[in-house]
Amino acid sequence: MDVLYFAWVRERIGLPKERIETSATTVSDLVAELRAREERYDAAFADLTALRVAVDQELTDFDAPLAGAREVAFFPPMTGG
Amino acid sequence: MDVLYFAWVRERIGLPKERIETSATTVSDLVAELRAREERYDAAFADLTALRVAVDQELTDFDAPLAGAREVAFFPPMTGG
Amino acid sequence: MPVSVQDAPFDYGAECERFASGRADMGAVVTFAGIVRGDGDLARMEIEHYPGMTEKALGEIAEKARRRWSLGDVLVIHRYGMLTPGERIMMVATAAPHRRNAFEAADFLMDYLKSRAPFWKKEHMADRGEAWVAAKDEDEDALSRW
Amino acid sequence: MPVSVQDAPFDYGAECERFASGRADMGAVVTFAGIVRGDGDLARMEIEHYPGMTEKALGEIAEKARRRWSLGDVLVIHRYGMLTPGERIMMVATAAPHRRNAFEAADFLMDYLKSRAPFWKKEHMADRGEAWVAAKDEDEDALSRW
Repeated sequence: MDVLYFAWVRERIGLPKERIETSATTVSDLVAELRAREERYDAAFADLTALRVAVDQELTDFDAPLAGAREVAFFPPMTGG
Repeated sequence: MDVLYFAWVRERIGLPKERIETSATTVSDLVAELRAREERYDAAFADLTALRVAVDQELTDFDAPLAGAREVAFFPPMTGG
Repeated sequence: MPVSVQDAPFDYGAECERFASGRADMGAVVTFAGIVRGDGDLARMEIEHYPGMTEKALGEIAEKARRRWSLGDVLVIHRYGMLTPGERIMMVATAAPHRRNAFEAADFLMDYLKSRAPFWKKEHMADRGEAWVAAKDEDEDALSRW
Repeated sequence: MPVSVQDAPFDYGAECERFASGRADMGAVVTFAGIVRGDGDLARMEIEHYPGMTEKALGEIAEKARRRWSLGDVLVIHRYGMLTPGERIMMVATAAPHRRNAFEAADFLMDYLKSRAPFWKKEHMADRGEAWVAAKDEDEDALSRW
């Protein structure tokens, strides 16, 4: 599965995209897995209320299932316009 | 005093502007004076709810005073934009 | 000059460009263009106005908007004379630091301009019939929003 | 194509002109332009986006507007990359038979685009400091209007 990071999440984790082999069944599971990896992940995901998530390019919630997902992206609230 | 007519009021009365010597003290008095003149005036002013009036280029009411007024205009509700 | 009443066409694209240029202090520009809709067999739309009062009324409406919202600039252009379907009758533009002000002020300008500026529209049909456009209650009612 | 996400500048005046042209069936065109405001010592505004999702999200927002209002056309252009104060970040345009629809749809597009399209702004200051722009509660709250 491709995991993408944008804006300060990308900066804090230190890369825009990585390929992850995971058996996580929900976004939350994936987040827990990532936080356990390294301190920079733990820091980036410390406050989930400051983050948004998209699964296969659709905004969703942290309890969304990951079955069949090809791409998960984490980023701060959007500031377009 | 100059009296101006616009849109269908102008067409019904048959002229865009005329100079009138009057001792009318309010717009209503002036309207009564005009209606008494000729049938075309009487027809144009038959329904005052379909008319608007401006005194010296400011929208006002039919009971507005005419003291010192240089210009009175009668027209239908406006349809700009 | 924030208000222009003219019989000549105006260059809408160029006016938009000019209005939005050099505005590092304004984050939002809203424009509105009114276009002659070719409903039914409309051949031409004639616009009559009250020279003198029109400029005054539009200036007062623009001033009202400036007092009510935080605006960097306002523009109103309105044509009179004979127009054909697809031609632009008028435009307004507003510039503000933030979008809410720019949107509300443009909306307000249009509502006031519709019912408080001395313009009258007459439709000329292809069959040579003609009729003055009647004011709509909804346009008068729209003023109560402000 | 009603949606464009691009790093190149766009010609705002020309886009306005083109959007309002040949529309004898639409009486009202509303445009909004977003401009980089040179607040404080802002030197540049960097815009990051999520290629692929951005186009999809903007297309869905435009489609939502089309379903909700009677619109003849919708246009959304949004830049990404490095911009300087006074430059135009983005524009939306709506065309409708009547002005209320054109105004509301443009207002709606802006509210959704602000908080639901994957763009992020970073301010680069003249002193070389930089900071991600925080989302505003008022922008999120604005969505509840629709």
